[in-house]
Amino acid sequence: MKNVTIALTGSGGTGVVALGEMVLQVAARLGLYGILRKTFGPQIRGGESAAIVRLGPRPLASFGETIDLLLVLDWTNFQRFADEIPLTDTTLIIEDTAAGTAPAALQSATRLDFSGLARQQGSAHSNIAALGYLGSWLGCDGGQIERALEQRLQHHGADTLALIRRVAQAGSHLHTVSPLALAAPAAVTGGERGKEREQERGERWLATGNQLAGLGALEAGIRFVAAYPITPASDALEWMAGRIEQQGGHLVQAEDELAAINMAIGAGFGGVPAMTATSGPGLALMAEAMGLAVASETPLVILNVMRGGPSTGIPTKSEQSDFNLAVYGLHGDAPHVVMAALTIADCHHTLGWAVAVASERQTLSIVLSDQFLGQSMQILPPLAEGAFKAEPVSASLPPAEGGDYFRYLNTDNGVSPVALPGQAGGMYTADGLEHSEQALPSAKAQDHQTQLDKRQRKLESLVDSPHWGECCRQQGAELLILCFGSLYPIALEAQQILLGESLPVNVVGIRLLSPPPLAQIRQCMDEVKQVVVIEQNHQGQFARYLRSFGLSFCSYHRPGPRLFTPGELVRQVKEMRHAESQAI
Amino acid sequence: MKNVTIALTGSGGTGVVALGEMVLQVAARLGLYGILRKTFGPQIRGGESAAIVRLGPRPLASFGETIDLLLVLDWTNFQRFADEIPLTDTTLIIEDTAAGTAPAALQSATRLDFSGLARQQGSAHSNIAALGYLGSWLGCDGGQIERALEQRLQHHGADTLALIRRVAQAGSHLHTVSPLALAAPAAVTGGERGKEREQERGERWLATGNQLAGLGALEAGIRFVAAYPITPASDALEWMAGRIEQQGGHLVQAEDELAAINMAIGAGFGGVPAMTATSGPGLALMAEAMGLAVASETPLVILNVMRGGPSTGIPTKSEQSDFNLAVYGLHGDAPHVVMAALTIADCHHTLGWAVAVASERQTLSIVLSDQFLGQSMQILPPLAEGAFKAEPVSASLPPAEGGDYFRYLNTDNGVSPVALPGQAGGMYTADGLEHSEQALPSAKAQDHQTQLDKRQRKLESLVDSPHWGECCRQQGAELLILCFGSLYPIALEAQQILLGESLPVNVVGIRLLSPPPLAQIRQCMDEVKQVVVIEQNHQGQFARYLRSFGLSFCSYHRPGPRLFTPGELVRQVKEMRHAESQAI
Amino acid sequence: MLKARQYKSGVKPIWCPGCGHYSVLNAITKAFAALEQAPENAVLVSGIGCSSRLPAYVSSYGFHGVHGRALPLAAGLKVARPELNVMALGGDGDGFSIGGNHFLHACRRNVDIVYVVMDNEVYGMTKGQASPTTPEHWEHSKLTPHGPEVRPFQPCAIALAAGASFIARGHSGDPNGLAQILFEAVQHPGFAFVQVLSQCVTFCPEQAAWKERVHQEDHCTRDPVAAARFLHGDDGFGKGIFYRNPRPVWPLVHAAAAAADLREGFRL
Amino acid sequence: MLKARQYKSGVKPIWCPGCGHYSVLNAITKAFAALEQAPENAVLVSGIGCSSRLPAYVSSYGFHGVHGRALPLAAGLKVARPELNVMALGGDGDGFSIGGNHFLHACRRNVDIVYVVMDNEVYGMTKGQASPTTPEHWEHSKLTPHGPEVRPFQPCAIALAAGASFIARGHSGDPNGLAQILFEAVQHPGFAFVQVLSQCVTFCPEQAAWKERVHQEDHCTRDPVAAARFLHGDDGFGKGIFYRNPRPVWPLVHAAAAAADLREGFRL
Ligand SMILES: Cc1ncc(C[n+]2csc(CCOP(=O)(O)OP(=O)(O)O)c2C)c(N)n1
Ligand SMILES: Cc1ncc(C[n+]2csc(CCOP(=O)(O)OP(=O)(O)O)c2C)c(N)n1
Ligand code: SF4
Ligand code: SF4
Ligand SMILES: [Mg+2]
Ligand SMILES: [Mg+2]
Repeated sequence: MKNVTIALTGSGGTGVVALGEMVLQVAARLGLYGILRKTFGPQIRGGESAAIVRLGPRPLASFGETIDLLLVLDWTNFQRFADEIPLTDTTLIIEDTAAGTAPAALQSATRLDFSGLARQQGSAHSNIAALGYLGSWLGCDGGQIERALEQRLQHHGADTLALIRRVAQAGSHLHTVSPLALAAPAAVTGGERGKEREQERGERWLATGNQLAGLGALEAGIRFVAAYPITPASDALEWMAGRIEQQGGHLVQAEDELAAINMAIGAGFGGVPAMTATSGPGLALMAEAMGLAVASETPLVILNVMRGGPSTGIPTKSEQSDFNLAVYGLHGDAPHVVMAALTIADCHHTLGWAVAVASERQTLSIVLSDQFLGQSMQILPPLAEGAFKAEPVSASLPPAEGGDYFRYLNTDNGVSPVALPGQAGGMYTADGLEHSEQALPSAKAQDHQTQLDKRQRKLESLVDSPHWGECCRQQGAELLILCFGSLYPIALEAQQILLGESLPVNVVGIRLLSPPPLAQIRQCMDEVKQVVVIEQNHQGQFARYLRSFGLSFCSYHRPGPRLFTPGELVRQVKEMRHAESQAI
Repeated sequence: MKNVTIALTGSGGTGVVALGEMVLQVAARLGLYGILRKTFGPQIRGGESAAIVRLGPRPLASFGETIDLLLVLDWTNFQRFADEIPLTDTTLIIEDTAAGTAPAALQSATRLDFSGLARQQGSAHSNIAALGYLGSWLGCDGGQIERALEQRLQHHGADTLALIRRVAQAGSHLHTVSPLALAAPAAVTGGERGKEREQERGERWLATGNQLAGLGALEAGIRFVAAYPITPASDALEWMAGRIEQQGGHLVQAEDELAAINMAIGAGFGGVPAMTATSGPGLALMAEAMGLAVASETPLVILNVMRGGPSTGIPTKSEQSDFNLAVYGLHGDAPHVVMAALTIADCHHTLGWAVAVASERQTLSIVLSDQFLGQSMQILPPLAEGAFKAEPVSASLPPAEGGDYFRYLNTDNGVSPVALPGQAGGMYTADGLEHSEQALPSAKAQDHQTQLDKRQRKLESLVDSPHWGECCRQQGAELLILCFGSLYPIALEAQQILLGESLPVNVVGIRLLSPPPLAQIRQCMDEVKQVVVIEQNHQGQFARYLRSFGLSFCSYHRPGPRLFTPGELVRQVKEMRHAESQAI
Repeated sequence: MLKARQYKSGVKPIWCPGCGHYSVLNAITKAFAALEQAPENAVLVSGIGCSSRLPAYVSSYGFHGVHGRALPLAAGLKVARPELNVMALGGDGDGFSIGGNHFLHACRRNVDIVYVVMDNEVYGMTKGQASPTTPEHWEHSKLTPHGPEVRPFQPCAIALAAGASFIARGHSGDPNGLAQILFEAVQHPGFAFVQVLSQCVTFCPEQAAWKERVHQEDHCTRDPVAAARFLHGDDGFGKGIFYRNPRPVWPLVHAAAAAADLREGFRL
Repeated sequence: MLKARQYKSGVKPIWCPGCGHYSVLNAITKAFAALEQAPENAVLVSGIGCSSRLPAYVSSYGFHGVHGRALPLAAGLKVARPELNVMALGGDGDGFSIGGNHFLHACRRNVDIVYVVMDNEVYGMTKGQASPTTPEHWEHSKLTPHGPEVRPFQPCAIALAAGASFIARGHSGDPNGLAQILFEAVQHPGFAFVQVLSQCVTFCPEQAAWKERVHQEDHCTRDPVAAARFLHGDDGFGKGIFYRNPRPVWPLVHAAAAAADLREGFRL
């Protein structure tokens, strides 16, 4: 087995989430890749929680079908995770001696005394004992676990650290006496161990999609953020807050989403690349002002990290159901750009592109991410510095003083010359009222038509960008899986499984949702016999959108909160092929 | 000529809008039908204004192509109306002696001394003199004009009335000496004149679409309205305000649209049929709470009177560009009902239906109207009392006390039993968080799926309603004009013109936009060889929507502020047929 | 007659052990018992936040709406169904940040509802960001690493300036005192605002020190100038009813105009 | 040095003849002349309403945004571009009804902008509905046939309670006095709120009588309690600068942390 998926569960006090993160840190030091997802019960604190960690020799951007190892520090309310921790007959189950009573069906668990080992050292941290145990199983020497602990606990005192270290050692030792009946991920079991390897392995990053979105935005030049906290977008903002300041920018916690987006529009009007971040309910509140950005042609980026809807919905779980709102949710004819980040790493790339596009085309770019991409933590190779930069403002200066400056000039490419406050000779009043080329309010049919045409036209050439999407083709593929956002890495993994079963398929992830890169999509569709569009929502919003352009295909969609799994897609593809062969 | 279109223009002080309304009132007394549109320059008061009146022997729900008679009391800023007052070589132009200088191209106007006649009576009301003149031309005797004036000016003193009457008489007299070189509408010129006719003619109403929407809502049982003023929805609210109180209900002027919609949701939760009314920018602000109505399954009606967009756009002009927002603008999967009123009179019918549907299906019904329907004033035969009533609440009582009450029970038809505050045994907490059938918050996949399915399912059978739309077929038609909202009467007039040219076409106006009555639409499409979908917006939003269900057709769309005209549609149809025959 | 505990719905709160909101729940059920409130005639309306989860825990009708909009939803319900006892409630973020406009206008409008804000000076639900009432230099949120650096929102002073006719403050450490305030608030005709210092043990453990600072204030007045003087000097820890000045409740009742024929105006 | 009239853009206002907003326009251009304001460094930001049309009439940059959101747009601009002179302006509906929440939070936040509200106690643009400042029994709107019957919003008292650091009132009948107030407001560091009684001749002709009631008030204080006492007793027609109490302007400047490597934290 090359990859291993471990579920760690406990109550709020047992520190399973910290355990999961430390397992990831240790694994990264061993040259492994991995991904971590956290999940919590409804209680705010002290309730049940779980961390699901998947480890393997190659970058992992999705979770597998099932759980190989379940390690339980506390069984209370374990059933709440039934949807998210799909156990099978082959799942190994380990429980701490202090875990309480397992549900009837899971009584076969192996009992290990993590809490006892900790207690012997005078500590309550059974999770650290478990870390030692799992670290040993992965192939760490004691020093590697120690260095991981040191990095994580650098702000703690020497005494605490020493204690923690002893508990971890006890856990490590437990593995030598009760080894784990599960093969560790391939890179380690198959390769050399020890210190040398740690140095050779090359640099690794540990990051969430939300953090990388923040990085992409800052690197592309965002210097103003205004936002209102909302799960699961807040941690992108929290990552940016201190850092944007160091870049000479500002982050404002606004009184609500209406203020947030209008503040960002104000900054954008001032020539400072600006954004906000939110999730469904907040995006809905921003709908009116989005139209203002479009009509006044003010650059603006919105990162929308999707969660379960409608209404307050399921705030902590992933779904792709804000597609409609992002694409269509403005009043009037209000063309704008909608993109979707395809992977955790791609949050960096897509945000950068969105910033550049918003500024060069003086428009609104909405980037869709979701709770899965945003909050999952991944080990990944270092990302190259973002290639995108917000257009330097001087590039579109109006004519020199004295010349007639038409802020909303009807140009060939649809982009009008913009002056910035402070610039003599460029004074104008930006307006959400319809206006003439001179930026004066106008209700004339001709002015309306001109500006509507222009605002539409300036986006059109965007579809020619090489960034429109990612294609991963297989020789001989007769079927295409088409998707956007976080389903892309899952589809790629399904592709690998299908390839193993001699069923090559192509996978295309669309990054540019609107305007739609139809030529490219059509081309990809023409290469195969069957196309399935997959998405994580109830109505098949993306499929409906594609159909509105005359495309036809099969649609597979279902809502959250369960994540899509590669196995689910594999089954889906096989059923489709079966249905087709029966039809023939 | 059967119908006559008159444009009356002047500056704010000259009272051309009042003149237009009085012409309509006088015409109605003569048994004529007619329609009136007002239009203003950007100035709030004292600026230029125009009234366009169309009169004829049969009900008129749209405006013609051109202007037969232009009567100018003041030429200042006349050019602002160039888009809306399309003059032709045959347009008769009359100017008042005090009208100032006509634009160069219009110097041929006949000059009549309305202002002089008024001045002779010691009055500044040249518009009343013009009323007398036009009244005579229409065939009124002096008494008819007098009674119209009395009805209108009932709150004025006897002296004023006497003065006004003398001015009108002078105007009438002017017609005997300088008769109008234009045939008056057929009903009058072709028939008997005089008092007897006035009594025989049967009852007539004078109303705007906004008023009739208010009537439809109140008759169907709306007893709570909360709203924030916005053009062009305010006058619907203003009409309702005093009247709802007389029915024992309330209208609250809220601090903003966010408050308005949430107040209405509160009242709806309390079992009192509730609505709000707004236009694009306000609808955008309501997007978040719309999702709450959907998720909490609270009945709610929103009347959205569309104006030019995006953003503040062109607030006083008509457009159909909020289609996308109304249909798609909610976050999460949030199925709801969207309807469109088809004519001024149909505002009554559609609002009534929307109220009934919202209450019986516990959902959000959005009704799209537009500035044209909402603010144009029409002479029409009295409307039958609305057939719709909000479902009496007792129809869906939960089980008697003691039984288990599941507020969000998964029923076959998708409608769950609802209890109302005050009712023992039905207590529950309505929720926008996803919930179980018992109304407890839940993040479980199964609960989410159940509730999403249920909320979708409960709307499905709506498509079988006979109210889905209106079809007007012609023997031998090979082409179908498909539309929604205010383009329907215009298409009907185009149909008449085409019939006169032996080009029969069918016209279908869709009242139920979402869920879409696809079977009926398909059937209508199958009856013909060619289909054109028409709509007044830039992106072809409605066409795109229909295409997303796999329908194919030609699309003709353009934005406002110019209204669609029957002639424009006739040309469009002919071009299409031509293109097709060339293609063959 | 029901006992206080019979007003609990039995649904287990999601709150952290020790959260101040438990006391508010207890105070509400106590006040309902004292009022002999028929459970089915009470409606608790809330927004989103830890505090806003409260309605499901009370045996009454409830509406858990969207963030910041409890007040208009409650007002709409009360105007439509005046015979119900409608109480809006939520957190400081819900009420004073995103919901600030409705707070202002509810104070002016004087619909007969009670509004309870469980003020813990933080966004509990979204994991500890600063709220409008957070102290200027509270540096525990990554979103505002230097602290919000904004003057804290003064709920009672603003309620007064906006025209609230009943203004009080309670403390989660004193559920009986709070129950007494709520008892009075429900009986006050018009809009009654009750700020409750309700600590967030998870994100603001320092609020444990509140119990030392809280003190009874017996300043109740019906003179707005006197109330303003007091509230502008107030340290924020006084509890009690500060202001009580009944005025006509909205909507005012008007001599019923004869139920007119709706269609009359259209006839020519 | 430009003359006042050189700050006019030449675009013809859409306002009714006699509208109070003309005077506000004149006062702004006069204040700009007195301030020797470089036109290209001034930005006027507004919402929607008759009053909000003003930016296009001034020779400066402008942003005519959406209804009720002038303040956040202006604040975002000022934080991003602190060297600009940013003035937000609009009507009483724009600022106190739909925009009320931003008003509260702008007062607290104390970004260095001026906010001018042209208060005509009515929604002019939408043809005469009641606004938050409309007298309780003003019965001229069909939307509120008995009058709003709601206690009028007290802009200055609320600004004070919310924490504004500069509060003044002017009158459209006295453009020179208003220009002087604006001159001071622009120079005040932090959020400066100026309410202007600016009559709507079309929907509230009765406001012509204001000129008899308006009187000068020389009450300027930096003591919030004194200001509260005055404002809670105020008849609404005093003009002058009432309160001026500078405090740190937001955002506060912090010792620049070394521009960190953004990527550092990701490395293991
Ligand atoms: C429109 C919208 N924006 C943001 C959020 C995220 N959110 C949920 S609760 C909350 C703040 C809760 O704070 P508070 O009202 O003080 O309640 P507490 O949890 O402290 O009791 C926020 C910002 C949301 N649900 N909806
Ligand atoms: C979201 C939204 N709601 C409502 C409106 C309609 N509207 C335009 S201006 C206005 C009120 C204007 O009143 P005020 O701000 O007092 O300005 P005035 O015209 O009196 O100067 C309203 C309600 C709108 N444009 N946008
Ligand atoms: S996070 Fe704070 S407010 Fe929320 S439940 Fe826990 S203690 Fe209470
Ligand atoms: S309506 Fe009133 S506020 Fe608007 S321009 Fe006319 S006088 Fe001024
Ligand atoms: Mg709080
Ligand atoms: Mg006003």
